[in-house]
Amino acid sequence: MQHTMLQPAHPHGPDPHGADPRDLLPRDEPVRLIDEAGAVHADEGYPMPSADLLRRAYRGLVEARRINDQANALVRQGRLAVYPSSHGQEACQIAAALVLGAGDWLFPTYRDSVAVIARGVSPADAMVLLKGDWHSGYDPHEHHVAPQTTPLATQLLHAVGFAQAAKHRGEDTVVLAMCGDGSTSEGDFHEALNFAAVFHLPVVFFVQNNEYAISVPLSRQTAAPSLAHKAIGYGMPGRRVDGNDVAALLAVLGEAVDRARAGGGPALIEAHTYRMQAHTNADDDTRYRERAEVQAWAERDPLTRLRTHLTARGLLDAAGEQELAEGAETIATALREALNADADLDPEDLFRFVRSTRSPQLQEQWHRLRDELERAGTAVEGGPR
Amino acid sequence: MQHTMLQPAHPHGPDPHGADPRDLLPRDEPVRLIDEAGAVHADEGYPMPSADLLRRAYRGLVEARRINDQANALVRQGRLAVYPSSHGQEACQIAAALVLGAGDWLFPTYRDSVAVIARGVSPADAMVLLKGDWHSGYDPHEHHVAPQTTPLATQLLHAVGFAQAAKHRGEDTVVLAMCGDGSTSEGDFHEALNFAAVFHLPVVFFVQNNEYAISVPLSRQTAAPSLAHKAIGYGMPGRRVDGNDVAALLAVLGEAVDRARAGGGPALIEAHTYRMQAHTNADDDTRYRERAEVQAWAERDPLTRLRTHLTARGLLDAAGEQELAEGAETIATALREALNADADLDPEDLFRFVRSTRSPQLQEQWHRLRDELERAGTAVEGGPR
Amino acid sequence: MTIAHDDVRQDAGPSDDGRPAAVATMTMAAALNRALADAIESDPAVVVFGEDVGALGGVFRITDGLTERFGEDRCFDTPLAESGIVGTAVGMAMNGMRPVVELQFDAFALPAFEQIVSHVAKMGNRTRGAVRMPLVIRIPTGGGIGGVEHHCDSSEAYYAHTPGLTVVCPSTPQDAYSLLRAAIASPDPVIFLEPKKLYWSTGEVDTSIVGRIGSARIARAGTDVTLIAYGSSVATCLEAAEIAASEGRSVQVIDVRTLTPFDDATVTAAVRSTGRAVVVAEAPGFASVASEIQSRVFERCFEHLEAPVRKVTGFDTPFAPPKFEHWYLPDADRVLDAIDTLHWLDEHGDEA
Amino acid sequence: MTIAHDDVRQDAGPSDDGRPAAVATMTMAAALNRALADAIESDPAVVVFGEDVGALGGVFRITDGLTERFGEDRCFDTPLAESGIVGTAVGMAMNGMRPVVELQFDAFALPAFEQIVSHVAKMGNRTRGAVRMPLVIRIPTGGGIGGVEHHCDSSEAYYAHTPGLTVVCPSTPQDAYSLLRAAIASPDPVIFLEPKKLYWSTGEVDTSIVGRIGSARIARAGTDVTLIAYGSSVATCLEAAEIAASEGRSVQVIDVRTLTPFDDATVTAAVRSTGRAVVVAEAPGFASVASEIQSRVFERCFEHLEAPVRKVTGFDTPFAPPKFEHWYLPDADRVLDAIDTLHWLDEHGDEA
Ligand SMILES: Cc1ncc(C[n+]2csc(CCOP(=O)(O)OP(=O)(O)O)c2C)c(N)n1
Ligand SMILES: Cc1ncc(C[n+]2csc(CCOP(=O)(O)OP(=O)(O)O)c2C)c(N)n1
Ligand SMILES: [Mg+2]
Ligand SMILES: [Mg+2]
Repeated sequence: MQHTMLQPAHPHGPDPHGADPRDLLPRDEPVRLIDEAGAVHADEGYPMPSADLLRRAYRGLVEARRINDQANALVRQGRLAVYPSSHGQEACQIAAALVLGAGDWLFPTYRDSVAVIARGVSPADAMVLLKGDWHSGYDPHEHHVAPQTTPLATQLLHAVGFAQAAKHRGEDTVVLAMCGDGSTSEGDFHEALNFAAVFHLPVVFFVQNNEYAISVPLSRQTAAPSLAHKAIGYGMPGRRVDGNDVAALLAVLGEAVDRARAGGGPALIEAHTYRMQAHTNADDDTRYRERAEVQAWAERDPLTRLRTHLTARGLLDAAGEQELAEGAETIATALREALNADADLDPEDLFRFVRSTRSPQLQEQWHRLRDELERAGTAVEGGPR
Repeated sequence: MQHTMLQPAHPHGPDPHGADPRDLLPRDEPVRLIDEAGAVHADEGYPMPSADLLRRAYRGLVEARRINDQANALVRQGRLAVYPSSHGQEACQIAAALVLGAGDWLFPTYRDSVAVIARGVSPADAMVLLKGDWHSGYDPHEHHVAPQTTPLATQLLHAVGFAQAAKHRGEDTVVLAMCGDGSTSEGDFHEALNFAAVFHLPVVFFVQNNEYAISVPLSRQTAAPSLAHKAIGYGMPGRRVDGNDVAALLAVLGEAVDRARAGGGPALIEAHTYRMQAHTNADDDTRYRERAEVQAWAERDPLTRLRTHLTARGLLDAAGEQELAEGAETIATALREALNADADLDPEDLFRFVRSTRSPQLQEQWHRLRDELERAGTAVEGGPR
Repeated sequence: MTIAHDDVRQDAGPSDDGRPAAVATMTMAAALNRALADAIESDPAVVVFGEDVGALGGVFRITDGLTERFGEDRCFDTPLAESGIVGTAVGMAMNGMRPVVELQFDAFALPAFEQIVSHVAKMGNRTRGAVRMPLVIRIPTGGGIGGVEHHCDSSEAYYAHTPGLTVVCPSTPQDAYSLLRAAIASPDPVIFLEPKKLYWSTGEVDTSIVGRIGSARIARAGTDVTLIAYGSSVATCLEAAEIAASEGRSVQVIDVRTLTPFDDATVTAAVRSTGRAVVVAEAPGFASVASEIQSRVFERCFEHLEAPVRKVTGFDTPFAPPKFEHWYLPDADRVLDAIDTLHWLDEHGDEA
Repeated sequence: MTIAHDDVRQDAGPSDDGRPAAVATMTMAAALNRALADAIESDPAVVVFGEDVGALGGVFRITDGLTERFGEDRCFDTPLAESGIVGTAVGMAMNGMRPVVELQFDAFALPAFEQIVSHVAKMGNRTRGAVRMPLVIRIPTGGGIGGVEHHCDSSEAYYAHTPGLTVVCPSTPQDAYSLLRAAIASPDPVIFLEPKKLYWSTGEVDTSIVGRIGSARIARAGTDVTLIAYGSSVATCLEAAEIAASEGRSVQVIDVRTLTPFDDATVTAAVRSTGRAVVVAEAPGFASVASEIQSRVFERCFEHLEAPVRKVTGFDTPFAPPKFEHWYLPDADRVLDAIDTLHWLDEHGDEA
């Protein structure tokens, strides 16, 4: 009786049972395995990932950086309408892709093109949205990657529902759902974490805290000790990790994925990183942040750090570097070529996918457009414009 | 630099500064000052409210219970369309009203009619919504009480904005915003607490955790150790209190109000209580909860507990009881009489308040209705139906 | 009850009294409950969830007994968050399920509006058909039950205006059953609006009839004027038609049933045959589905119209408090008044 | 630029060149910025807030310099949560402020939809006028800028259908200035839709002119046919009118400016004078504001119409990807095609 009175009368999710709820709080310091100078920063809770995994991660980082640079160039050349670069956040992008198994799913945002590509989507397909040829350029089921989402935090709920369906069928899929620091302020963030916790689902919520939501600094998003402190309010563990240390990211995200797969429920991981470039090419970040701040973060570059570390450990040499650079260049060239070609666009596509069966109204509207184009002497197939 | 890396780069709200963020967590046990047998349960952090305040609270409880009973009877007699009773939660209702100063504001829900009345709104005016004569029956500015809100958690944001305006003008208004346990799952709950914390506003969020959201038990709302554990995720203190102990409620809510007024920012208070009756008269609670559970809570009745306590301390005798009962009966009689009278309803009211100036469209629609009523021979003034 | 020609009857074999075995008289609420149960039973991908749909059986008891019968796996309560309900339904639909969610009232569907407009409606188009959204959002709609604020709104215009959504609103137990089954079977997302006022109305239901989305129904034949309505307003129109008949006027009533895609063929043919039309709906009239129907009929039947098409709708005010509801809601008298304005000619061919 | 007769010019005294001192040529973006600054300056209750409106000056720079000039107290960034922005604005309006909030794009206003429909629109009515909602929600609207998904929608129908909201959509820098000032001064809540495509269009702005909500504007005189439009479609109509003129057809263009309350008087008189009308808008056509205007014109001008009222709108599809935009958006040719269908008679009185 006393018990019922003092605590909620009903058993809560399996997680905090018995255990001290304070274990759900993040540590005071983000987890880090390689320090800014490239040296090992040992951590009792998280073993250093294998040399092999680190080498794969490094390849990913090199390619990621090259893709970001290439996409920026394509914007300048007018081949992409817009590009939200993840320059500076590549460690997060690559770790997110590497910790997932083939059957797992990724739910990315507009900023996560590199993670999408690292999961197997071709760079050209990933850029269809940003080029303007369609709203999304890949089949989500092929690579287990949801469409990149723009309405902030909405994809977190899709990730939760996706995991719920998998659990319903007894599959061991883990879902990794990404969002930014600003997105944690949206109602959908709250509802997603809560649903995941109440239904004890295998979802890893991965917040890339890059200090800004467009121009708005983190201090305007939260007064909490950290974003990871939100986790306890849902009854899931919250963890903080150095977002420019790919080793730490692999360890912390990897543990959360393993735990989720083993039936341990969801987790919230906050990575401390920084968006080195403007929000998109349309943005002017000199309006809201000091160059000195950006410069300070340049010195913590995730590539440099891992390169130093691998080189020091003899896991990387100049020849290896050269080979990786060439591989990345091949990817960039393919992307450039793909985007320099104009897609063959068919105006009828506007009407094809709205419903699985075209309604009489849509058919009528298409016929009107078709007649219009025929009258104007435009080939109905469209072609580049 | 190291610092910028490991913690959010920007100063957070003034509250957690320096202090241990763990202080934002609630205690393991809810605060209680009077135990279920009516005996003092001393607490270092919270002094027992004065005898005078306890006596005022007891009067409030007696009146509250009588109003709940009367309203239920009026539903059975068809004079009220619906009544969401706060039977069992009267200690929360009365404490919420008593801790506020005259200049402070209350933002209540549909369940908080008793708190509204305790703030000075006449019972008949408070019941206008439930009677069906209009959507709200009092002028919010007269008693500093917002309209009772039905869309869950939405009023929490209004409370925050209200406080922000007061702070903007340098006024020392404190706002107390109420909601239920179920409402904590809504996105607006999250956004409200976050805005209040980021802008460091004088808002006390008061959750009456009565174990159910209609039929859905708390275990379906959260897997968190408690609802108050959500507070740290916003950087505000979370506190738990025995919701059937009006002394503890006065102490904990009172402290939060004082702290807010002194510039200490918002707080989240969770009261553990129980909804003794069905959600509303339209609900059938036998479908989702055991009678034994309800019975167990009947033994923790907030009135009985305070009565025992006051009697034991010699602060209440039979004569006093009698006087209070008579006072409550007077209120109930007035309510009954007010609701037995049919209001004079004017169909033109449908068009009067939609905009401050009636649009041509609304005027045209009113004229059509007026003509229709005239043709039908109905007095345009309407009258009871 | 008129059953539209194009609904497909699946042969269930005759019973003793000659009626198909699948026929029974029931309320619309029971028909909906039956449709949910039959869908759960026939397709393992169907899951029902929302607020209070489990033990309680829904605030209107539409999901009564489903959890008991099929288990928590197939019908369950969620946390109290509508965007969460719809947003997770989107994710489930992406992963092979057919979620059927209940949102308690029109006004309480609004927190989910972003998910509905930006994802439910657009996901199929966004992914060039690679990810369809076979989900149903059930919303008890409209007034006429004396409900307090936020419990009586009609929000079909918001959904009907949103490309990619199918919007259905039945007016009979048969259509409630058949169209809910069709909605659940549809590969596209359906907003399924259930007129609260009709929950306890009764009618025969043949569960072998599979509804067809996108087809209107001639609810009553008539030659002088066509009334076009859906949901609770169909009954209002039938009542008006009955009164008009007693005054010698032959009134045709069309039950639109599916708001989008709209059945222009049936409606246009009907109005062309009578030359006069009134559209009736409870929702506020401005930029409404009634306006859409009115403008479609005007445009498509212009040469056949003897008089302007009229509409009878709710006022452009928030829904009325319970005691004002009778002034607010369109009733048969108001429909008859509108019919009277349709430039009727007397026996001399002059306007009456 | 035509200035409607009923806008009120407050005398600001003539300047050297004889123009009122308050007149200058500027972009619509600058006019809006000026309106916000002037409102902040003239009324201490006015506060501007939203996402990125502070240091950045808004993603379209409409709030550029306001924080610098008036301080964080008067123009500030909020956490990233649209329901939070609108919900707190409701509370501020309850407590004596006049909040002017910016939501970045139509699609990102949707998370606030419940607050807008259930509170912003209804609070005044709910409280019998005791609590008014003098707040403005600014939303950059529409397409034509090659934006990706979620950045080009036109959602005016959702707001125009909601009783209690005023919906404004200017098409000139002058109206942008005058109507935004009027919206901020209004005791009622205003959804202020800013056509993104027109942000960089220029025109003369006389800041002494106070706009009047609820009045349409005759943007071009004409006698053969009336085009009715708002926002970015006004320019499309003016272009079509210009082409038509060169072909000998006199086209009148009405700029609706205020969607609700609607200026029936001006629109009805205009269409009666020409006998032919086309409504033009970017949003999908079904259950749209264009449908509403079409049905109103049909009903009010029935006896004067030489041909059915047509509408030219966006398709009933999600807004097109950037490379498809030119196929999606109504343009002058499409408007001219619609005009051509209006049963024109040749010199012998036969249909052309
Ligand atoms: C619901 C919604 N509101 C507003 C926007 C506009 N917007 C796009 S990105 C962005 C900032 C997001 O910040 P954050 O979540 O930190 O992600 P980041 O861009 O830093 O990766 C905003 C406000 C949006 N896309 N969706
Ligand atoms: C946004 C919204 N969704 C759903 C409802 C329907 N509804 C009314 S009360 C209620 C349960 C609320 O539970 P809780 O917050 O615990 O408050 P209590 O009724 O227990 O006081 C529900 C689901 C609503 N009013 N608003
Ligand atoms: Mg960010
Ligand atoms: Mg509750």
